[in-house]
Amino acid sequence: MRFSGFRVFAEALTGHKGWKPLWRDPDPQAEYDVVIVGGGGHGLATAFYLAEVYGIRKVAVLEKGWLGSGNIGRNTTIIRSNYLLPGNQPFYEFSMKLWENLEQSINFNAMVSQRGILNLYHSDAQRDAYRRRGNAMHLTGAGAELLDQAGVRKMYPWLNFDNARFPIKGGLLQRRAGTARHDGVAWGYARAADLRGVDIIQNCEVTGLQIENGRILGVETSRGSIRARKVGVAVAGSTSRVMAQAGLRMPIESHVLQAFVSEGLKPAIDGVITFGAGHFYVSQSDKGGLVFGGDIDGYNSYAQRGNLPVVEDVIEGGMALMPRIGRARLLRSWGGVMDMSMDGSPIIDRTPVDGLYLNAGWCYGGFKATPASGYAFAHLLATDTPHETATAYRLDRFAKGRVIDEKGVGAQPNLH
Amino acid sequence: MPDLSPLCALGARTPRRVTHGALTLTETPECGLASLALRRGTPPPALDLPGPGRWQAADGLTLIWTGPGQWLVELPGAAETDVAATLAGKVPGASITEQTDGWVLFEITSSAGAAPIEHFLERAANIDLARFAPGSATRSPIEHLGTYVLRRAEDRLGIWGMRSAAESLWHALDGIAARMVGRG
Amino acid sequence: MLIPHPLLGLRDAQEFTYLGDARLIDRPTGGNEAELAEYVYLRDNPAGVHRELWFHEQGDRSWLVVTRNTLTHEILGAELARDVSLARKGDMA
Amino acid sequence: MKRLSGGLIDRSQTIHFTFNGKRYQGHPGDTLASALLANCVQLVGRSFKYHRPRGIVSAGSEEPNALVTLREGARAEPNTRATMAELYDGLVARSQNHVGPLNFDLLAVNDLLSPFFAAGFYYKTFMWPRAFWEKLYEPAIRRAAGLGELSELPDPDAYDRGYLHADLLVVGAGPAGLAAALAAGRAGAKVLLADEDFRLGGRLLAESDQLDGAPAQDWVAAVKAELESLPNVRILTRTVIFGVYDHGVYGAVERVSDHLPTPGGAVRQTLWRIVAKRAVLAAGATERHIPFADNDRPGIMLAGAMRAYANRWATAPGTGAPVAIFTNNDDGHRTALDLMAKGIPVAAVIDARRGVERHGEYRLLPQADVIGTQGRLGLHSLTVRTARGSDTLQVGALGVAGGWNPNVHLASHHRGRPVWDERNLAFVPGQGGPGGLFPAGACAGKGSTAEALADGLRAATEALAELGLTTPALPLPRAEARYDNTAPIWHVPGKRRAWVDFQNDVTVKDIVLAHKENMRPVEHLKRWTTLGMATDQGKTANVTALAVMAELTGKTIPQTGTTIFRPPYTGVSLGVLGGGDTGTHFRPRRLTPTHHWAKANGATFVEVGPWMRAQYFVRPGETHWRQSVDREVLSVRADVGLCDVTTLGKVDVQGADATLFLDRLYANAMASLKVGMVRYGLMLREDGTAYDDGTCARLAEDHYVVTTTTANAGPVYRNMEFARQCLWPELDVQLISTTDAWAQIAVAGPKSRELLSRLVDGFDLSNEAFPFMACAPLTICNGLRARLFRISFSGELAYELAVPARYGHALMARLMEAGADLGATPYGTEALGVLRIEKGHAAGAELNGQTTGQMIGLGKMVSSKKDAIGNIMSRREGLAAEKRLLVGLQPVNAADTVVPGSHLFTQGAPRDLAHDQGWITSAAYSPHVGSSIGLAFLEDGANRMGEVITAANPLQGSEVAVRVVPSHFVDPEGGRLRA
Repeated sequence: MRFSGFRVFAEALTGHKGWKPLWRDPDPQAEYDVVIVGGGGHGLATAFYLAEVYGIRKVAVLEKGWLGSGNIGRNTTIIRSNYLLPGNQPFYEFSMKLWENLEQSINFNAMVSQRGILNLYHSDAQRDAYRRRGNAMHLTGAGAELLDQAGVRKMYPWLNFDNARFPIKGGLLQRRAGTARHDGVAWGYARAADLRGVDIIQNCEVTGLQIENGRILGVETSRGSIRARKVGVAVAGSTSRVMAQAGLRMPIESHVLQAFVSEGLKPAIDGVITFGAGHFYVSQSDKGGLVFGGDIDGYNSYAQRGNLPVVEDVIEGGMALMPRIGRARLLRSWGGVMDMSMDGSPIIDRTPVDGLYLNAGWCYGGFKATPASGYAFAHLLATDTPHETATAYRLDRFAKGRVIDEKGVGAQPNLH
Repeated sequence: MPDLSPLCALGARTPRRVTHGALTLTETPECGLASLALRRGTPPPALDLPGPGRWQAADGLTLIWTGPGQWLVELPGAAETDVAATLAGKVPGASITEQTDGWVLFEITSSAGAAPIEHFLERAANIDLARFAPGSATRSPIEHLGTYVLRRAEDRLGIWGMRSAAESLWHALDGIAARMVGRG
Repeated sequence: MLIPHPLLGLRDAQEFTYLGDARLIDRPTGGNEAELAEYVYLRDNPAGVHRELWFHEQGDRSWLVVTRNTLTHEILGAELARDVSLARKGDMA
Repeated sequence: MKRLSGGLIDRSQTIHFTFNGKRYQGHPGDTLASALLANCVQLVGRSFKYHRPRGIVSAGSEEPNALVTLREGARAEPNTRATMAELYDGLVARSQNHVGPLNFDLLAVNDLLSPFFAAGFYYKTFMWPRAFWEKLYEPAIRRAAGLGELSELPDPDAYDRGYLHADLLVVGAGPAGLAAALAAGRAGAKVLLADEDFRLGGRLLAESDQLDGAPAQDWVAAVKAELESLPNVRILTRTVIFGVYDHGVYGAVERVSDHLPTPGGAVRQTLWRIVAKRAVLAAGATERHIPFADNDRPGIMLAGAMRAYANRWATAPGTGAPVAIFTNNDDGHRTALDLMAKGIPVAAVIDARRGVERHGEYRLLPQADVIGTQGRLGLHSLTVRTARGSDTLQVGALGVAGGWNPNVHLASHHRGRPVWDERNLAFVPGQGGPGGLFPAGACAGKGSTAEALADGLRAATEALAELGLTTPALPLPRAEARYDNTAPIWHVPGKRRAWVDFQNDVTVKDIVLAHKENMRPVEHLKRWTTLGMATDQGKTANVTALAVMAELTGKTIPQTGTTIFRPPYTGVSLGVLGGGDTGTHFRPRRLTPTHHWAKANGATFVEVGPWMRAQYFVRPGETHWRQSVDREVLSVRADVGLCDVTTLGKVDVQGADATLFLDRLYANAMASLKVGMVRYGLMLREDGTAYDDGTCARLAEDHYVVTTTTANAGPVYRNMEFARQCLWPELDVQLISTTDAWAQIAVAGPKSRELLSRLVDGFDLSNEAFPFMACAPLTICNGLRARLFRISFSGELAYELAVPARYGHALMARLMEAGADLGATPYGTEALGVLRIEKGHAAGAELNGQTTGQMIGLGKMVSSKKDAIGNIMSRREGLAAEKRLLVGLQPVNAADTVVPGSHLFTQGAPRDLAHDQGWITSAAYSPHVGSSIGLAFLEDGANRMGEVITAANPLQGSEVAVRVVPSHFVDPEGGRLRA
């Protein structure tokens, strides 16, 4: 069934009787060409591109809970390609281009909205660093503008310019950045993959990897064993646990990141704003909630909940930047498990086990990468060669000294 | 005597003092301070050294436990003397570092007994008052600033903070005391 | 979160700076690049009991080895890292 | 005003308020909701999507409909529940989410279009043409979305926060909570009793039944009096416990002055972080409604709320017409009885159950359903279906009693899974919730007063027993022990819309559609329909929706699952969570010892991390900052300049093994440093990347002072402690920071020696006695102890002089005075930056954590003879292959400006990533060179001296031709600093 305005109109007139399930709930088959472990954004996108671009349709996506139940269902919905380093910038720009055509390619409105992201700077040194970054963005066509204080004031006159500990001096603006409806992305990819024959199997936990003589044969799951020629792991915060089943240690720590949303308010903030003198970023959803976040809690955790000091720290940043929000209320907070890598950049690579492929290390930036991550992982699974925009995301870059460290803080995941 | 005049940490020639209700905050520049760390293999000093979470006065000195084998030593009224040399005379063979100018001391006194002090503290720092009787000393952040808090008496606190952040620490402490009055 | 400091009792985790896996104590002395790369970059990252380093930066400046369950955040114990390190060196000697 | 007898309002005082500009009266003790009802105001707001007229549904913090904007201007507080707003004289409230007047909302047209707005419709459309989403569809959706409006002005009120410690925290002051607090108080435990209401009593305030044969309020008053008399008990009213965090930390917000017109000298709210050894959760229960056709009209409310308004606030909904009750349990009958006792006519009790009996003298319609309602802006009649057919009842209000949901939220915060209780048809706290938390009373499924009292006592006893405390026997008052006999009747099937989530306009039909589209897992249901995502967080909707979904799937309710409970329990203002200082005191500021001197001498200040530093000093006649900076730079090069460099980190290192320790920390050799000398040191991270540079001064055999960059002072000190305690605890080393202890002033320039000679007390400053890189303790100005270091950041003959911080101000003044004839000039961070760029010294922009020692030209410093931190890893192939090098750049056309952040290209090469050859890290106008100059990391920089390349800044549309030159623009041989 194709979604369209006409279809919605027709169904409205006939009592919504004609709608079909968005996806099937198939039982697992005995064997697949590719098994994707993890039914989150990256896993579902991988399955879609495998089927759509690489013509591989005998694919299963195994999800231990409900599809989209991981970080894709719990993030601040920001999409952007404002990266600095050559290992990252082309990849995220590729992702941005895929975002721009997402709705048409999956026939699902994930509400990709390019309302812009503004990274504020508060010192000359920060401005210079943003200039370096903005220029890097121009080199890949990502586009950026450097605003001075007057430029920022014009966009957001109510920011705290006049009574600030760290006065706003200007900002780096990427107009093509913005937000997307996170659940919609998961559902859109799931539906599109399902329509192309991919089996999305929910409530199916992978309990073991079948490996013989260094080669993957399949997976053990809570719903029986499944043979597979290739297995792609895209399980974000659970990466270390799943890869331990293959006896591999990862350059990854799992950390908790909290996200927050306020009660619904009439439109107050158009685009995405990030504070440069504290960790706080905010946008306003189409429904009216202020969606915001900040630092990770900073300790290893799989508990999917954070603690109060970070809540306070994030909102302190918010209040310092936009003291008008003081009388709005926090409605809900979440904690997600982030696969923080040792350099803050992702891994899309083969592993020492033949036929076992890894997509991980997204830290807290995985959402914006969803389309390109799926595309590049599908490319790797289909062709055994890295996608041209993801050649730097190698697993051996740590041992070899070719890290992609945007923040320059070294092998300390909680600082990335 | 050097022919230069010192400034108090809050930037004036004379120390600052303010009263809000029962509480009085006083900048106390005349107290000397040094850090003391024991060296491996040197015999323990003749001083009676307080343990974790405690301070203790003896022989004109106030010793504050700051870490394993480490103390801060107050020498009241001795800010203009060679504090490190004085202490070295009493604790030979230890690592001693002059700290008088590294820190600023604010004394907080109550004219109405323990209650205002306790209400003040519960707004300033995560300190369990049930475990913070006179004789207690702890390092604790106050409004993002590292401080040493001493319960000198039921109705009296000493708070040491970084000298360079004296103004910010004063602002924080003064604000807490002022808001307590506003709340009645 | 409250950290049971072996000398000071329960302390607010806000007073601490987190480093990570307590294996960082075991720096391979005079190791080769491969050993050091493993030391610097690879982690067990268990979902469960984890031994980890916390620095009481806003407190007594002790480094602690805290044993904590990463699924529940329950803390099973804390020791001075200095003692842990000395004990290991004693074992190895 | 419509007031009944009795109630807990103070009729001796009348206070005034306005709603939508109209003036009304109320009494102290009222909430805005009770006062509106008393003034016969039924229509209070509009729903989110369909803009349906809405009234007051509840009497507590679960209210989904009656949201108003309270107060005005900067204090405007959107989405405030009228049921939680305590009435004060002069209160001003406005309704929300309508275009035009509240009773004629133009957007009510959405309601007519509702067939097009079914669950998830927007995922299926608005996709063509592509550009129209941002331009047309989304702006329209955004304009229509949201509820209340945020003021554009900064929140003017103050907030504060603090910490409380307790043996036992009791959450909720209803019967269970009061019994628990009293028992624990008598046991001598340190008790905190918190309730979000402004009055203790909880549900007892809303009920008419008696305790020990006397009004329940008498018992509440006696308990309150005793608790207040106990020094170990603290009562926090107007305080909501919004979250349970790890290890017994609870987040609480006390609404200190929200019941006052303005806070005056006090704070608006206080954030308490409560550290409790144990807690009793006595949070009560929330009544649920029963969806039926058009069940959302003003005048339809929860039956328990109706009872609360009658008993506590002496008022009732509607304008005097009879009231009906629709129920699936006995509790609904109780509301009818209480209303009748207050003289309110009850038209009927419509009971959906079979075989029920009357509890009093009212008309009972057994096995009957409400199947329709009428009255656009306020209910005026109901359609009821009974076994004998349908009937119409003329009523002014309807109370709906669908059973009670225990408030399991806090008990479910740590992914505790509530379990289904078949007896009560409700979820009660299950396993896996926060440790140390004991649910009791209605929130644990013990809803009758007798049960709640006993359960509160039990919970406190068990909690305190874990702390080794014995609870004395507590005689509990006699109380009613009822059982509601709730029947599993979850909604009334029908063709018309029946609301499940009032605020978000989610109806039973939407759940049916979600089921049809395979959005069946509860989280999918929620996200597809927006069910439970309103400001009430699903308190009034989620369980009902689950039951409907369970019915559709044929599963049981527990099989269908629950969503996960997360903080906050109820909406908490951002002001209090991020409160404290949001302005210039948002974070502490560190001031240098010469701050006040600089301020008095024309300095402009700049934030450098936590520090405020003098940026430059404006002299009379200077109109542009460059004039000041150029003058300062030239003064240093020609005469002598003075700069406060106190902000550099200083760590005192002592101990028998200090030398060995430092040799392992620094990449370069330190063991050979002689006493009285300073060495430049490079620290690497363990991964081999350049970390920090600074100096290491050896004051004695076993005593060093290490300096770090300003930015890395904290991290380097921390890493030194890590090395000392974790890596090499066997070494005898002691560390202590002395950053603040010393005011350190750079005295730089050819005349610096001359100037210093006028201050030192008989100290030989000659090149022979005190050469480049020497250090010494000394006295100055007649006996002031000081330290002198002959080090240079500017490339000139230079010293850094340190004195106790309190003398920094006086020293600066003295240096200026003594050096007046030498041209002594204070300089700030801008000139400091120019001087170091001219000299090619790496600073923050170069040492950004991404560069190797090799890149900044210090590769040779990394010793291959020892195993210092990072040395081995710095030799990995990726780092060794690094060919970018720090070079100098000069514009070919001297009038051009070198712009930091520009990227470098071979002339004529395409401006793309593949041809990117580096970037400019720092740049400045050099008065010494006479043009703009820069430092840059350039690919193969070592072999490109003299080449002209392009510095491209496409971000700002500029390009400059620059020549590659060595990074030392001044005195490359270093003759000046050794002079």
